[in-house]
Amino acid sequence: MTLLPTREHALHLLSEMLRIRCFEDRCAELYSAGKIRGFLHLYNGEEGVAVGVMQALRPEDDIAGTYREHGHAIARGIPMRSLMAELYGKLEGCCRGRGGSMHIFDRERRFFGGNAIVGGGLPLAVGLGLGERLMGRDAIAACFFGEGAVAEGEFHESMNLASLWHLPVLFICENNQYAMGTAWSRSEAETDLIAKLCGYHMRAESVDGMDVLAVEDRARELAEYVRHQRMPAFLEARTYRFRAHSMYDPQLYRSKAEVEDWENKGPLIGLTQRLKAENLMAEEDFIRLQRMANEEVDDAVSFAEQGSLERVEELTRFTYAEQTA
Amino acid sequence: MTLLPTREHALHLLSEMLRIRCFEDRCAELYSAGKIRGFLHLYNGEEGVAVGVMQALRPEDDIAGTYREHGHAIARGIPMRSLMAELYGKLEGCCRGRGGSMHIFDRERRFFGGNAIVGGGLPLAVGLGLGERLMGRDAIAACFFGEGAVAEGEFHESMNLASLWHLPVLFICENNQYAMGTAWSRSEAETDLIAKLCGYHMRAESVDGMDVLAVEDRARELAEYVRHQRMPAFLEARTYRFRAHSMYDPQLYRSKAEVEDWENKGPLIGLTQRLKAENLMAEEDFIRLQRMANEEVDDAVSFAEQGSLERVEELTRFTYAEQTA
Amino acid sequence: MSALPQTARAITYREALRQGLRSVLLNDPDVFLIGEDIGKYGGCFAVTKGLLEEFGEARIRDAPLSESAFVGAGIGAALAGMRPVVEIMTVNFSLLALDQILNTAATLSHMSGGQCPVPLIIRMATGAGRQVAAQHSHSLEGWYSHIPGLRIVTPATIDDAAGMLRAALEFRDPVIIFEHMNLYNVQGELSVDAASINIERAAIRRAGQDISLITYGASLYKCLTAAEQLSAQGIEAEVIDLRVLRPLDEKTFIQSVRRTRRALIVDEGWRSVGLAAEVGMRIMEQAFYDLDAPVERVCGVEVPVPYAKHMEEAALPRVEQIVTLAASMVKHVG
Amino acid sequence: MSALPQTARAITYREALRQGLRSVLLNDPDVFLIGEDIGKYGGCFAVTKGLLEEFGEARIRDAPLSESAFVGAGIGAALAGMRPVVEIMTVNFSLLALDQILNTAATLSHMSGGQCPVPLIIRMATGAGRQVAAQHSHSLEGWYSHIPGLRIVTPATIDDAAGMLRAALEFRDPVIIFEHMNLYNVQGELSVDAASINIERAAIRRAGQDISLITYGASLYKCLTAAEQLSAQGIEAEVIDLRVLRPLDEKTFIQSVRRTRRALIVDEGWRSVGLAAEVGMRIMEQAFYDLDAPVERVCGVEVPVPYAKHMEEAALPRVEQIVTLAASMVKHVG
Ligand SMILES: Cc1ncc(C[n+]2csc(CCOP(=O)(O)OP(=O)(O)O)c2C)c(N)n1
Ligand SMILES: Cc1ncc(C[n+]2csc(CCOP(=O)(O)OP(=O)(O)O)c2C)c(N)n1
Ligand SMILES: [Mg+2]
Ligand SMILES: [Mg+2]
Repeated sequence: MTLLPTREHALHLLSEMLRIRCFEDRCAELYSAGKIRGFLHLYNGEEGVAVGVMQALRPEDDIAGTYREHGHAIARGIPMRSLMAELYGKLEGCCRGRGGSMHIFDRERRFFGGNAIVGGGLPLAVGLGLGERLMGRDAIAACFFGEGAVAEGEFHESMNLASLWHLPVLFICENNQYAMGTAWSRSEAETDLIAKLCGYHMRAESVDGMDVLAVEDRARELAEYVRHQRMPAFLEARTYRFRAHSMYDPQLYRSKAEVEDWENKGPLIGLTQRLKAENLMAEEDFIRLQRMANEEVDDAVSFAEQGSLERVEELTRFTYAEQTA
Repeated sequence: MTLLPTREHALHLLSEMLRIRCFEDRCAELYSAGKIRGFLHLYNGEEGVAVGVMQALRPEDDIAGTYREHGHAIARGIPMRSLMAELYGKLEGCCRGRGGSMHIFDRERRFFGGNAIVGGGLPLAVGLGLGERLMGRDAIAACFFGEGAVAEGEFHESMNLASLWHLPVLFICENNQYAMGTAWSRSEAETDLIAKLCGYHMRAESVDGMDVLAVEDRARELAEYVRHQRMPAFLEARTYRFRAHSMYDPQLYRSKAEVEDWENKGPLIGLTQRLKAENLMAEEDFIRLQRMANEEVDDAVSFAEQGSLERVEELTRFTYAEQTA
Repeated sequence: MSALPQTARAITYREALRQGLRSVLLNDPDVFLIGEDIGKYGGCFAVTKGLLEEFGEARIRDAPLSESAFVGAGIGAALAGMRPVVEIMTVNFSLLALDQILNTAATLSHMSGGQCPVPLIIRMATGAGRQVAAQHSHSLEGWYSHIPGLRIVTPATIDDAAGMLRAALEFRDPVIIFEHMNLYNVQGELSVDAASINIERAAIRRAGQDISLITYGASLYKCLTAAEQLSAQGIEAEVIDLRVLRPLDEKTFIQSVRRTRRALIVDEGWRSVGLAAEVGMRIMEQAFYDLDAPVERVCGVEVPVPYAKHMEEAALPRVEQIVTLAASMVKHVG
Repeated sequence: MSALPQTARAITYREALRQGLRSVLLNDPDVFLIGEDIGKYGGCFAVTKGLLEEFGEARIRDAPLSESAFVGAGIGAALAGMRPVVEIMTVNFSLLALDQILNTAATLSHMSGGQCPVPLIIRMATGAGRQVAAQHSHSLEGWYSHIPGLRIVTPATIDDAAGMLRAALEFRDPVIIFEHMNLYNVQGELSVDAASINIERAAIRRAGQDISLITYGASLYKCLTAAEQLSAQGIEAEVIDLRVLRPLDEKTFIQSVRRTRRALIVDEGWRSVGLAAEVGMRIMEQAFYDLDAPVERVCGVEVPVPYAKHMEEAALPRVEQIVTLAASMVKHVG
């Protein structure tokens, strides 16, 4: 079992996960209320992955996420206000309402999406790594993707290219065991993901994605390796999504019992129990963190509610870049 | 070393390889003479692969080749006349002159191309295997492709699908070490191809592609496995192309010495020497086979020369199928 | 969507598609389905719901995320003698399979001198209107109809949803069926025997003599609504549902335009180099001297479709736009 | 190809492209190249020959066969601040990268609210005429120009071959440069300073008052030859080289048509839903009342391009076709 960090850092991790959980739960409510529309994919259960990995990244590093990227965005430090406003389709949203839930961008924080094409972020991350290398910076690119992407050709091409070209990319596969309704074992002939990676001559390992401390530990080590060796590395985080794939999913493909089992192994429960067991946290600390998270989400919601709408005259703006080179 | 088969079979193998060699050498001449046009990729040096593998296939099996497929086509039994006429762009060609060198089809012999997209034949072969399985036949699909295709996403997707769905497909990778001018080691992070295959839970092995007997031996075993287990298998044939990639290639990427080295290990030389050493063949046998091959090519050329041209009024014909279902 | 009659025996477009699938599965043992989440999950738009239970895993094949391989698998299986029906969740993801679709499926028949037609059906969802943003909202069916060797169909009505698949299976060519996402929940009566549905002719969905509104897919309903509003202004629009984008049935719309002498094309796809341009150009070529006014088009605005509702609406053809433009065309010239 | 002047100081189109590449590599340290066999092999059409030796492996990057990944790598590197120039051997193989091109490169700038423009250049060979058959002969540049967010350019002259790359780098958008295979060996004089080349305007390559021949790419030379032959018949054709297919510079051709009152569009791409339809439709929309005859088009026949020489020729626009049609249009009316 990974050693506990300082109390302060442990509470930081817990707080980050709570922020994501609160945000996601509120999104679900807002979706039912018709405030958020389109496809919405929530991150409940997987908070440990984004939060753990993000500890290993620096402000100059680049990030590519998926359409289930609220967690990555929040852990990266994108303000909830700008995120929630985006989900509301408001001008104050990080993409001025053009992107929505699946397309969160924040150039300043080097957050390059939000990608609704499964696997689509992988070649992009390879390119970010290539760019960093060629620019002579020591930044790395971190790429989050679901295990569903592994069957796609773009996965294979990207692994090979990153390794062949010695690019500083940290690949994080969020293996939550389902791609929509398709269980991992029903999409892969070889279900040992690390064994698969042996085809790419790349450092690769698995970690319990429900244990934020373990994720942080492995991510730190691999990120350092990537940063200093200028070679890619691969981290499989074994995790589970607690909610439906999207808001339209009747979940015919898995049992309630299975979901409950995993809920009991959740990343929040796990860390909370350990901290309490080691007397690093009292119930009121937890309540305080939760309250703060809730307040932050409340604030984001009222910010979004009060936001304005982009003028429709601006519809075609940004189809082409405004500045020339 | 693989045991020698009967004299008759050994001479058959030799003869098949000679037929291909003669055909290819003639094609090179005809290209210089302007009789054949477009892109032309010759199979010299790799004859052992097509001939060896073809011994393991039955008439009801399906075949998918590449743009370097004259060898596959000849070994499969497509008449040289119809092949040469195709290269001449004549109506009597197997595709009525529409396909040319890179697109040889012969439905009767279940030869499904000829594919000028690197990797493009792989998904198709998976489908042929799927079709055979669903039709309840015990035919298998054989898919030839160059090692250059391994980096393509379609390779990865096809391997996984064939294995996951238990499809009767025999994959034959003709690893001639170069994809145009790109050496294998410059295109793959992991250069052990069989190690790569461990990602797909598929039976896989390598064979010396310059040894037609070894190729036949391994192909027979794997084809039986595929046929009876209804599972795919993978054969890497290590080989070398003696000629330039196509007729436009100045071969800046490899040395003359390297080519000569390989020429000395050629499939024709190897088998000839063994047969002579074991007194199974005299020089006049070889000369006779070579003469027969030459005569067959002569005949094909004069057939092609005398062929007719499709009427241009037929240009759009076959864009859509002539018969309805 | 009000233009479509709502009756007691109404079924949804989704159900009609499912009935179409069921009936070909029942009638032809060579038909089988491949697609992501069409089985256990029940289909991402629930079109295939229940089919796995009825027809089993061999015929309702859940595929891993690998669009290129499973479209290719459909091509190969078709060559081997089966009648595969492949579902790609949305047209956006079909770009991952375009090599197989264009370089192989559309090409093999001709390139092989007629030896290897590819009797493959591909179904995919298309279109915008559900705020699913740029990577899930493209309307590329017009773009696909550039490709020789393909047949492109766009069922807009309940009857077409139910019957076009069977009609497509009558051909031995690759046929792509584009289902507009916004139609799945539309209700209507299944009015004819699916056996009479063809995929060769356009349909006149409303007769009129003042202007031809030429459209297809979900935009049909916008045109029908616009036609009602125009009628209130005394303008009778003929509404043509192209139904088949390739090969295009130009006869139906050319004849209509010869009568009405004015044409307005409504196409959700991006404007430039889209289907509307082709329809307009055919009219130019074949009915130029019959025209009383230049042909016009109302198309999708040339942007990646944005998420925000008001912006998405602004990016798509609107009824009011159609009405205004059509009215001005009729009034402008004599 | 006779229409292009052959002079003592003539260079080939291929050399002009190489000069263009060299000069941007020399001027901008952020420019680098990715592509299959662009280095050691010297480029499949020898355009990049010698660049590896001059600029080294870091800037001339041979890529494995994985079009999607290395186009994506270009996108990412562009986002990180570099100026990648990616070569795809031919447009046919670009279909394997279309997801990255359409769903990512063309979309990111708008979808991110302007935060993430993608300053990426992609070069690819296009077109037929070398008997390389269906899977190597597509002309899809017109088709690509349907996609908002992309800039599509088609250098036809030596000057454009040399200068368009630099001009493309002035934008922060994805720009695709289509080089017609049949032009690589064409010779001509490099007549202007490459600095004056833009990628925003069409060019009038020959003035005339009787009809506008509107074209681009290799078909330009067919049109110029046709114009000479027409001139012998007393018909003076204006020849317009579109140069940029997206965003289309309609002003130049609309003004021309207003003067000549007749337009014939020549486009090697397939006819239906192609670029020629768009040009025709724009004329319909903006110059209908100026036309003395319907706009016509000579396009690629809608088949996968066949191998046999006579069949390939029959599938492509021919000078004689252009001459006949243009002459009949001029004589017919007016
Ligand atoms: C190329 C592509 N194909 C299909 C889809 C539809 N789709 C959206 S999410 C998804 C499942 C992806 O699963 P996974 O990668 O495991 O991520 P998770 O949703 O589990 O986080 C599918 C099939 C898509 N977005 N892109
Ligand atoms: C998708 C694609 N990309 C690029 C090419 C151009 N090309 C033709 S052959 C070839 C090399 C292929 O090498 P390999 O697969 O090893 O086969 P070999 O030629 O050695 O038999 C390339 C890059 C192509 N035909 N298809
Ligand atoms: Mg998953
Ligand atoms: Mg090779």
